[in-house]
Amino acid sequence: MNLLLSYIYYLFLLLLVISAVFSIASKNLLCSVIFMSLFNLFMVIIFLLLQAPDVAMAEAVVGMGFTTALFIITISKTKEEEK
Amino acid sequence: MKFTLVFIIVIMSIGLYGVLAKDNLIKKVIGISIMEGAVFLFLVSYGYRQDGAPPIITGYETRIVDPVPQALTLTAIVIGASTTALMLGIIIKIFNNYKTLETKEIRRLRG
Amino acid sequence: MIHLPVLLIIIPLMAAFALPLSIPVIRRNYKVIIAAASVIQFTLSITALVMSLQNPVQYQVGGWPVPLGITLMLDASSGFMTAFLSLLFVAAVTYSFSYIGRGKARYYYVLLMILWSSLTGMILTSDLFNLIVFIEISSVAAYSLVAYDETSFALEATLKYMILGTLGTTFIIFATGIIYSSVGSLNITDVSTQLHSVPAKPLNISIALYIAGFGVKTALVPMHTWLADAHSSAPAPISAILSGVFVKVGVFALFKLMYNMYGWSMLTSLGIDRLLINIGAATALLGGIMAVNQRDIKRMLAYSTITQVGLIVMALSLGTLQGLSAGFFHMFNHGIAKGSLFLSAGLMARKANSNEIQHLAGMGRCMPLTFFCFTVGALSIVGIPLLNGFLSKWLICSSLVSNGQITHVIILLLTSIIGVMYYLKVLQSLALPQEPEFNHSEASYKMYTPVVVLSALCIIVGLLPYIPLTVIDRAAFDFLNLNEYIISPIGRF
Amino acid sequence: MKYYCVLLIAVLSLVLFLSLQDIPVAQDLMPASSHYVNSGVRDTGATNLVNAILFDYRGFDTLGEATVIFASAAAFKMLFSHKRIFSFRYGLSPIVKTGMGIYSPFIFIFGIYVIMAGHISPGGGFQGGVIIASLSILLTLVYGLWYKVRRTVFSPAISSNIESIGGFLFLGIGLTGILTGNYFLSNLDAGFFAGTPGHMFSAGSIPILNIASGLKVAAGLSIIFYSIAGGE
Amino acid sequence: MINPVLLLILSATTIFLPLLIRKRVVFPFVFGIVFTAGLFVSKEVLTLPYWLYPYGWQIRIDALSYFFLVLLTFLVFMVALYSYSYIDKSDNAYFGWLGVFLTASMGVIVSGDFLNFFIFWELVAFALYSLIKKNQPEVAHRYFIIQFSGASVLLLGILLYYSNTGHLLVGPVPGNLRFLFILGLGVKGAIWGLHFWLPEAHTKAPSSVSCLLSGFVVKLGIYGFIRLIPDYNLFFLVLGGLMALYGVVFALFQHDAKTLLAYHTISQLGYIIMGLGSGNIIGQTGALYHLFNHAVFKGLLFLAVGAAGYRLGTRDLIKMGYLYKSMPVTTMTCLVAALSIAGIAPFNGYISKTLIKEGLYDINLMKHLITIVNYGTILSFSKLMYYGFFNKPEELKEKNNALKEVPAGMTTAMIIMASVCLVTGLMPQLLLNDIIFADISISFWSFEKLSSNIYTLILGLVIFYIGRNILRPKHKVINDIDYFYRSIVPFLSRFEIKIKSIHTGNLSHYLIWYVTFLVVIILSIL
Repeated sequence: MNLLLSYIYYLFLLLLVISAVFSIASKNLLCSVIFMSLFNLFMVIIFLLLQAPDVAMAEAVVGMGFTTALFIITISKTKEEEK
Repeated sequence: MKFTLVFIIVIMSIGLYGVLAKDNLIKKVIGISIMEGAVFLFLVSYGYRQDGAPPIITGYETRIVDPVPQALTLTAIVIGASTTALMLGIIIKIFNNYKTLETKEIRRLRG
Repeated sequence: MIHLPVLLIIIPLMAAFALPLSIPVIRRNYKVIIAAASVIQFTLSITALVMSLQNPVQYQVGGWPVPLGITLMLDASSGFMTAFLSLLFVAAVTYSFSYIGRGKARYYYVLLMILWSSLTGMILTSDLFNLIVFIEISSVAAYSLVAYDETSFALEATLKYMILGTLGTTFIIFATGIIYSSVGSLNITDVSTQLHSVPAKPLNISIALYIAGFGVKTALVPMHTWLADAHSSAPAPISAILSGVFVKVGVFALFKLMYNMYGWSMLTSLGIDRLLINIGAATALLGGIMAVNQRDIKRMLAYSTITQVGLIVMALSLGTLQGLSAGFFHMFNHGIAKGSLFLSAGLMARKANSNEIQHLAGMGRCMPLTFFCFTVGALSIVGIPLLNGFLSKWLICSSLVSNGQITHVIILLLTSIIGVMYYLKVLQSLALPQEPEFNHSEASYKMYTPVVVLSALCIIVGLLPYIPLTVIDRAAFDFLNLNEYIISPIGRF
Repeated sequence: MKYYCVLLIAVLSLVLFLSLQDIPVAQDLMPASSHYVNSGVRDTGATNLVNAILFDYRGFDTLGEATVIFASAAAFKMLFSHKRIFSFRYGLSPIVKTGMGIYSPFIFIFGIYVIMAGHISPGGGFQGGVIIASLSILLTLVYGLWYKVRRTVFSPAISSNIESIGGFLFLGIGLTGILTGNYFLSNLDAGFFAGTPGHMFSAGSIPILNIASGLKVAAGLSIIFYSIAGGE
Repeated sequence: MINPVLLLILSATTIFLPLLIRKRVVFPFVFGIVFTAGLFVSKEVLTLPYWLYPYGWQIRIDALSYFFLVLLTFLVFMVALYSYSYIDKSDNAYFGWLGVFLTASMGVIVSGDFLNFFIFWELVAFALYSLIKKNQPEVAHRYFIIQFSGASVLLLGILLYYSNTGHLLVGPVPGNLRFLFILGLGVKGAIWGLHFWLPEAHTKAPSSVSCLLSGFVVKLGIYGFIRLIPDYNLFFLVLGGLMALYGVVFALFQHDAKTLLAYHTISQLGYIIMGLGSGNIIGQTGALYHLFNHAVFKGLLFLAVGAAGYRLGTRDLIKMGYLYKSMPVTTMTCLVAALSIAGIAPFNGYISKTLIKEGLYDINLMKHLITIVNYGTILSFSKLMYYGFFNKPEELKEKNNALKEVPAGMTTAMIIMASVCLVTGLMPQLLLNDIIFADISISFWSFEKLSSNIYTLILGLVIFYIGRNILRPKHKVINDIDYFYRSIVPFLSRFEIKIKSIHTGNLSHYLIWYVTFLVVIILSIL
């Protein structure tokens, strides 16, 4: 990939790390789940940059759609706040 | 490309920290899925080849990235999704029994 | 019959897929399907054992040559493991027919069949990622079967097992990624041919990750914590399967990688064999110590399983043919003995509806046959002579001594002394004079037939060890020389 | 305790970094992958190599993967058998329902397309299956759980039937290979219609396996979602 | 001549008798048949290849095995006869376990390879465990654990022997392994320091089982010594002297009859081991002879005390007395046994002790020690007879006079054994020539020997009469060496509780252990 794309790549890797940190650190579980789906979004973009469209598609539908929905329902059935 | 390993390991250690240090079960599950994401990133990024095309043959490519890690990652993603789903289901049932999600309070089995 | 390896995997899958169909015929008599599938699978696995003793069968799924496709390898070792697996599974299925209540039974059997096929796959496959897939299937099935009772204990045990296991599987996937990205192939034999030409450090990391990942499945020492919880709170046939074969299949897969992918010489140069044998000794000792003074009988049995797994790991990590055959023999003996123990303990606990040993006191008087089977299993595990456990312990000891591991022999003897302590205590409390509130009778013949068969096997193998020993020696030989059998026509394309 | 964890993870990551940086960043493909790339289309007839690997070279993994979803769906059916519906029973406002009614066919069609075109373009059984499953999630969220309880395509009983049918389709394709004298999951050797690579009807059994795994994934994931959302 | 395999099969049939036959009268006769078969067994070496198939079983019957075989079958026959009345009618399984004991001990004696030797060695302990378990589960549990530990040490020795020599044939072991073998055999043979299980087991077990224990099982250890460690003389001398003195001293101050007998078992074992250690043929023949005698008279003593306890309900010397009128047979047989264990002239103890003394002729220290021990023996047995049978405390008068003699089976067994004491004492050549196969010519009946014997007896009785109030049985706990072993237990239990307490059940802790393990492995590899 050329220089610009590689800059974008590193930028998204940085965003990936940041979203991971937030999804672990935030006290509110719902927030952390949202950050996790953000994490998956950046992962999708990185997969696209790495020329892996299939994986990107699967990650998009599974990570951002299905898993997030399950997490949200689980949290709605249990407590939102983390002690 | 060569700094990717740093990011991968950083992400993995973040997830591992979530698994180890957080007492909340959902946090643990999130940490596990973040670790899995790091592993997927490892697989795909080491399957990447410098200026290669996606592994969909149109006849005009010069270089093509390695398709095998992508297949493995695809499989692993779906497997991880179903495992995560099962974990969440068990967590819901645990919450109905124990009325808590803190591991330090879920310890009727010990010794 | 060259399709035997794949048939062994997909026949239970067919039964599992057939059960959820909402066709009235299937809905009404699903037990018939399960029984038919079990019988077919059992006969097929015996056939596989006989075939693999003559010459190993290599099956390329899809007909693709070695590095491209997935290889299923049916040599004597995997044939032996498959037959052993099927034996215990048939016993467990027969037992479950009357043990498991009607309500959720269909999905219980679905998961049991999936567990069966995935364990067979773990044994047969010689492809790294396929191994991971089968590990995941078996883990998912095992998690949900442990949680079958939906009591709070069962759920807690499932949760702990699940999170530990998922972490372990993540490590295994990571290790496989390392292997692939540095070698570029997934077939065990193909990898082992190219390992010498790749940098060493990532390989060491992958070894450590594999040990840590499989350590969860096989309950090596710091990861043994899930096992007691899971085995003590699962339904009895599931406990029998989990500690009879599940753990041992994990050991089998781990050592398959160690011997056939990395090669034992590399491991000795890295000191992995010392590490593994010490881990095994620690596992055996810790399991023994934890098993003393347990109130829950199934928990005690689970800790004794940890002990025996430690012994098996000690024997297998010697790297000699003798040690391998001793380890396989102990796998087999402990499998049948512990199966009969768990099943008979389940019968007694079902009658007294409690797992506490003090509530089970006096059950031996009112269920003499079950008590006899329990006694045979217990004595065989502590290694009383003329039962099968004694022979395998003797073999393990002699192989350890011939390698000069005296301290490990002493640890083994120590664990068997501790085993005598707690097993005899349980036997005495079971044989106490009958208390008035116990007027139970024996369970139905459907339930105690498998128990009787397993404990009869204990006695028979103890008195006539010739046939299993010949099979197991051949299995150990094949296990050491697996790579010679796999033809790898990389030059074909 | 937390500090100990941090220390542990720091040591682990340091060691991992120091040893994993020895992995060579390869410039050209490994022999097996280069074989996939060079003659994958000729072997399988699928232009999407990932799909070719998933459903032909390593189709057995895919069977196992579908089995994982099947297993966890069965686990959910076993553990969440007694239902007590207490969350979002009635769904959202009429506006959303109407909008959803407009959107849902397109999502469905898109999922079908992703499944069907898996062998020539990005996508395949899993992605499409998850898309359809997420459609069922959306319908549940919007119309409420009573929508699924009624006998629609997404109702649990029909979903489990669909799942089993998908499984049997997969196994059937595999056994066809055996019956035609080849191996399990043989594709073109077993005489499936090869077609010309890049066309819709090509690549032998790969589209059928896509459909099978799509069915399995869609049904299984919607069962899982329904059990978690509705079950207790 | 009877094939040893036939003998083994015959003795193995006794295991299944209680399953086949209800009538109890049959059992003693079957054991008697085994005894007669054992008398006529043919001395040969043969191998059963199909036993545990790849391993096989070498059966070797030489003079030593034959001697122990006769002893075993005779003793078991007597015990079966005694138990016919002694064991309560509901418990026929007892005879099955007796058969297991018979077969296992026979296997130990006849097997010529270490694998089967060890197998039956453990089975003996298990059979005794099952024999004791009925009444005293705790004692049986402790006994079996101790025996199992000893057998494990023995197993370790056997494995090292195998790796050293490359074969498993039973024979003298190389010197560097002697320590392990002495430990392993000594736990069964109750050598000093490992004898701590013996008083409790002998005391608490049913009297017939104590007869077996003291009469034969401890002898198995001696058998192992003779077979495996033939020449270790100085050690044996010191050990034997120590045991002889120790046993007598502890026996003198017991108030429970069976505990007294148990400590005397240790003392007489000391005699036997001394004889072994004497290193010449006379002493070793005396050791074997004394082994046989000790089996007979100590068994008889246990049976007699058990008979007294059977009627009286207690074996406490404080509560005994007045029995000589009400139970004459028991008293007389017990007197015979006491006289022979004290080594008084016409009885068999005299013969064997004379032989051992002859064997130790050149070591004065040992001779003096034997004399001292002999006085101690006389004292303690006059204490037993006096306070147990002839004493006349007023408070027990009417109670103990009302007792009846014990039933026929028990009296028969006791009378037979008493007559054996007498016969083997009167004509020692019988035993010496036909069972032990030793040709030694000593005149047992010379005047000075007999006179010194009588002198010893009278002096001992006088000393007892003087010091009888010191020796009067009192309730007083005498700590043996097992006190130290018991003091270890709390440490172990605390350790185990500590180990249990770190399994907190908290998932985070488990995960942290897990990752710690991973890091440790990685660091150890790199």
